[in-house]
Amino acid sequence: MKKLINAIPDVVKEQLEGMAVAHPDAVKVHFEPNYIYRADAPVAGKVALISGGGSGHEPMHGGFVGMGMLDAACPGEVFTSPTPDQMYEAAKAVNSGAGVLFIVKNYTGDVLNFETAAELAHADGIPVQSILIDDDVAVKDSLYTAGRRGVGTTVLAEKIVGAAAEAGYNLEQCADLCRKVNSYGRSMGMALTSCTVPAAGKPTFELGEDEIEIGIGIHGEPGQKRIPMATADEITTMMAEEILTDGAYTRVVREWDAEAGEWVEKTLVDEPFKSGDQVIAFVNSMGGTPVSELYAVYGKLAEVCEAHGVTIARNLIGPYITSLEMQGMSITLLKADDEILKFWDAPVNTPGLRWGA
Amino acid sequence: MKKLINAIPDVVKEQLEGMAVAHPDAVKVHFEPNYIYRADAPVAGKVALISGGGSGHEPMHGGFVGMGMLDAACPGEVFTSPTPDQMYEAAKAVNSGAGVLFIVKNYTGDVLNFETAAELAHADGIPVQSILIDDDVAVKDSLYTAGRRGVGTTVLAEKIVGAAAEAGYNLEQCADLCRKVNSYGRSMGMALTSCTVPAAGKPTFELGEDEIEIGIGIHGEPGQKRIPMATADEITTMMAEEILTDGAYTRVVREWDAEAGEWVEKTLVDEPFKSGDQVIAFVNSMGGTPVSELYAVYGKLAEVCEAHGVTIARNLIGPYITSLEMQGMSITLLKADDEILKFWDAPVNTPGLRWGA
Amino acid sequence: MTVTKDEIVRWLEQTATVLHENKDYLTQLDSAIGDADHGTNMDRGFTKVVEKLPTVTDKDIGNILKTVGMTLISSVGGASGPLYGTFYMRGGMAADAKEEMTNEELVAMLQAGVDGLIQRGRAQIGDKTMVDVWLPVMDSLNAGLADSKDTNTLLTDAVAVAEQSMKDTIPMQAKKGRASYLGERSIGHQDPGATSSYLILNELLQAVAG
Amino acid sequence: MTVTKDEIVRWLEQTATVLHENKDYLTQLDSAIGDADHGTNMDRGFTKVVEKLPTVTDKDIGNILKTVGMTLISSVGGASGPLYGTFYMRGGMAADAKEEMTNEELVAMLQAGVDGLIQRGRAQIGDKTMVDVWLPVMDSLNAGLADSKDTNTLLTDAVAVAEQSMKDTIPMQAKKGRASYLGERSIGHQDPGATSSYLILNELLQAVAG
Ligand SMILES: Nc1ncnc2c1ncn2[C@@H]1O[C@H](COP(=O)(O)OP(=O)(O)O)[C@@H](O)[C@H]1O
Ligand SMILES: Nc1ncnc2c1ncn2[C@@H]1O[C@H](COP(=O)(O)OP(=O)(O)O)[C@@H](O)[C@H]1O
Ligand SMILES: [Mg+2]
Ligand SMILES: [Mg+2]
Ligand SMILES: [Mg+2]
Ligand SMILES: [Mg+2]
Repeated sequence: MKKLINAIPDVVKEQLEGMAVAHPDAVKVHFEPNYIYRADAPVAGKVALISGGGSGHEPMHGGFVGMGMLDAACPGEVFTSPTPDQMYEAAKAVNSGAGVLFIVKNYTGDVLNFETAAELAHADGIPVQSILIDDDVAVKDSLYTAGRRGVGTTVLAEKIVGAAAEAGYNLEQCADLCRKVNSYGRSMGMALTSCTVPAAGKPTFELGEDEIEIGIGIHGEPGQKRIPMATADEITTMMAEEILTDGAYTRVVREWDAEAGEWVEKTLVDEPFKSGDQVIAFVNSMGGTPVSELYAVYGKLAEVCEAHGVTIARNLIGPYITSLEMQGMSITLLKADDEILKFWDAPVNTPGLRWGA
Repeated sequence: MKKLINAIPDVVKEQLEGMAVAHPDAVKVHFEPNYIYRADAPVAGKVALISGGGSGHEPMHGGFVGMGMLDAACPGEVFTSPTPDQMYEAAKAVNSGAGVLFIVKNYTGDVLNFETAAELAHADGIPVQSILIDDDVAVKDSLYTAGRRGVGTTVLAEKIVGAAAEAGYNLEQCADLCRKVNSYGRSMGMALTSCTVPAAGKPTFELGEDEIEIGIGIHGEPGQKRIPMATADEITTMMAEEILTDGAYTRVVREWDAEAGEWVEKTLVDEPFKSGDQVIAFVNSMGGTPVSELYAVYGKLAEVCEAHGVTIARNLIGPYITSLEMQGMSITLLKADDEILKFWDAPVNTPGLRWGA
Repeated sequence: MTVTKDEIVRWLEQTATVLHENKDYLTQLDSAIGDADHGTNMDRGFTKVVEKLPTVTDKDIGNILKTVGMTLISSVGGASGPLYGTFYMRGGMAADAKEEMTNEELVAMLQAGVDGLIQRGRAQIGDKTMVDVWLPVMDSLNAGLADSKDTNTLLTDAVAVAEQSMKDTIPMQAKKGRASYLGERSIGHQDPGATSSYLILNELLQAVAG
Repeated sequence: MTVTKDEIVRWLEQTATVLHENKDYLTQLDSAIGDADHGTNMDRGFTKVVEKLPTVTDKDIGNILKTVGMTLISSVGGASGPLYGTFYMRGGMAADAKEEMTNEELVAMLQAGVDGLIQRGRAQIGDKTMVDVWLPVMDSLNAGLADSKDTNTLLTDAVAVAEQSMKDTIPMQAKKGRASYLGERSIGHQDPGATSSYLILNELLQAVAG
């Protein structure tokens, strides 16, 4: 394993220290428990957005802390979900009184730790809402699995809901918008190579010189299938078709009822894409694939969308939700209505995503 | 070789087509000869900036076309310099009458092709200036080599001079500022892994599991030395020290005399950094190294600069001048005076670099 | 027939030792159907527990167990952190202010912990999780109480059930947690969390029997 | 004793063939001390030249050579593109309006090309470049003119010099081009550009002698 790191136990800590020195005006970093938060937090009257998860997906989430996006991000060890005290302390630090929205990727570890954090924050009188992102179409059913994983849509949700919070949406409205964005977004990923978790020291899985893994998660989890190496056009078409033709997705999720102070089960249904839809298209690098290759993918993706009568209204192309140095990419399509486009276009100023400011 | 590409001869073409569909409002792409140019070019009254070089360094240069940076970029085949007709046609397309500045990385191929292009443009009555970027301190002398290679400072020069052109600097002033930025900037790179040129199909060089190459260029050229794997702190310190303690660098360059219509030789001297200097610090990924690792490097770089009495006024961290999917990084330090900082902070809106707009 | 505070403290200390000894084994089980960190996670958590214990041994059993729960919650992460954390926290609440516990109180403590764990994780029997150990174990314990067995027999029987239940997770297809993404490929592997649960219960027997 | 337009055209066509045959060889030489593309570059350029030739064979020699130069410039890229491009362009200017050339005119044509190539590349003798072939070759040609050799002898001697000069680049340390970054590691390898230059001159001899 060759990486630009020092002692393996300190990998996350040292990266956080680097972020703190690199962006002192934008973000502050708190250690033990670890969380990155807006230098100007709490922002008076604004709903605070908090996300987090295992490290190794940079710039997500820490790189998305700043004006127009997150108020705080809670990084766990590499690929291990953070602990509730991180989210709880972060919530206390960034809550302006308008409450805190947790944006949680659907992995059992993340879900359970954020749930505990929500209960702790609630016990402290902090208004909390928690929304799950579960957009990975590579996971087919929710009855016999922990449900679809949270992947690319997370980045778009943090941007869009972040802008809404900036614009004065209250906690309820932010939660509703986040739920909508999640239900409008679908993603799928693939890997050309594995990644290596520093603590493990060796690749998480082995892929032959002529094999690729389709439907991969962002932790080197196994994908849907392993197939022979194919062209960018073939891979892009396969993934785009799977996203565009994915049927309605129904599952039961737990959301926090801030009034009752308890978890309530909700049945959510994501409707399939249909001809005439406008979308935000997001072509993401898994970390080791250069942006040049993403453009070849994007070119084909645009063709496939057009063939389905789906118009790409906006796009995002680059490494935003990564899996360490893994080579590969993911495609996310998010159905975009006027509300979503308005907040997508709004200014954002974070170390990892910036425009209009 | 596993890459997200289709037919090898079409790699560059397909990536350019992807860029064209991805950013129609920002850039246009002309084929045969290939060049990417601002959708709103020529910009009335503004000096036009044109750069270019072999492909494989994305987002440089094509990703830097847009408001506040380049007016056109001329991509050659992967790692092969472009041909003069590309720069000549691009110059005709983006010249508003205020003239064209060529920003040329110092590689024999790039230099000779841009020189020919300058002569062709001049013959057409287009005012031309051409400035070389030669900032790679890994190349020690200029007497017995083709001189220092153009690397990281190129990105900073395109941003800073691009803002100056936007602000109304004339051709002379743009050339002078570009020359200053080049003489204020120094870089050094390293590789953890090789990259694979699509046409070659196999890694350009072999590095052992416990070896790294120090002083590498951006085409997989051999570096200064091959050493055993070291920690991020050790590597960063070694490179930062080499940059910060690099002595005065003297060489003879050829610049175009627009009046006389001929090449004139100039002796240029870059002064070393000294305590009290302010700098822009640029930590760049070679393409395959994730931004998380760059933050560990940046943290140490800040320490080393401070130890030398050098203050980091601004920074840029990410993959901006890459070598395909190579894992590794480069460090660039640019002495920054008020003029440079003013234009660094100015708005820029390109696919690859964006803020303030 | 009571379980003393000292025995509970010994239980927790020995649990830390055993989880440390089985660190690589648990991680290896997790690498087959998860993300190869269960052993590391549990060892990290219980190392912290052992650091904390001395500061609370003068307090009552409920207090001690709640401290263990909080410590696990804030140091383990992953799925098992909040699950085991809840287990000890809820158990602690049930054992509030106690310096020793009757068999009924011991079982009530465990029952409260298991209820909390299930409430948090929403796993059902057969999902191939630690719940597949705890539910049969609670049945055995409650049955044992009914025919008023002594503590030793009560736990000996429960541990036997735990070991069998742990092995029974091998043919199961995971429906919860990371392993569920493997679908049928999760069949044929013993669940790491079920295994750590067996180890934990077994240490309770050792501490009390010892 | 003149060189005809047909011979010049044959020279260019045969050059394309020979460079294509030596594509891998030249690239392999370039991979040792450069970036492994000289063969590809030259073959790409002369393939285009052969496409263009039919459109200008009715024109004079100067015109034909200038077309070759422009074609190479706009298709080869790299260092060799503008260098060989300039060589043929300048040579063409010197052969302006000619349908055939005397020995003096032939040498003047080549001299103009070499002067242009050196002006563009600024390489000196001993820098381990194509110039290390062309300078001795011009000396031989000019000497040959002095003792008024016939075209055949003139070129035969020049080719012999070219071959020797090509080999003489092996012990040199590169001071120009990519190879110069290798410093002493460039010693012991034959320069690819010097090699392609030898091949080009040799084809001139074949075309004229043939
Ligand atoms: N929903 C759940 N309910 C109960 N136990 C669960 C659940 N999900 C996972 N587990 C248990 O957690 C174990 C994995 O723990 P661990 O590896 O530490 O966390 P992670 O899966 O986040 O890496 C599994 O073996 C399983 O026994
Ligand atoms: N300054 C120069 N003057 C003359 N010839 C040069 C010069 N620089 C390089 N060359 C020649 O160019 C050859 C390399 O050409 P090529 O590989 O096609 O271009 P590149 O080096 O850009 O890849 C070298 O072998 C050398 O003979
Ligand atoms: Mg885990
Ligand atoms: Mg080349
Ligand atoms: Mg695990
Ligand atoms: Mg070459």
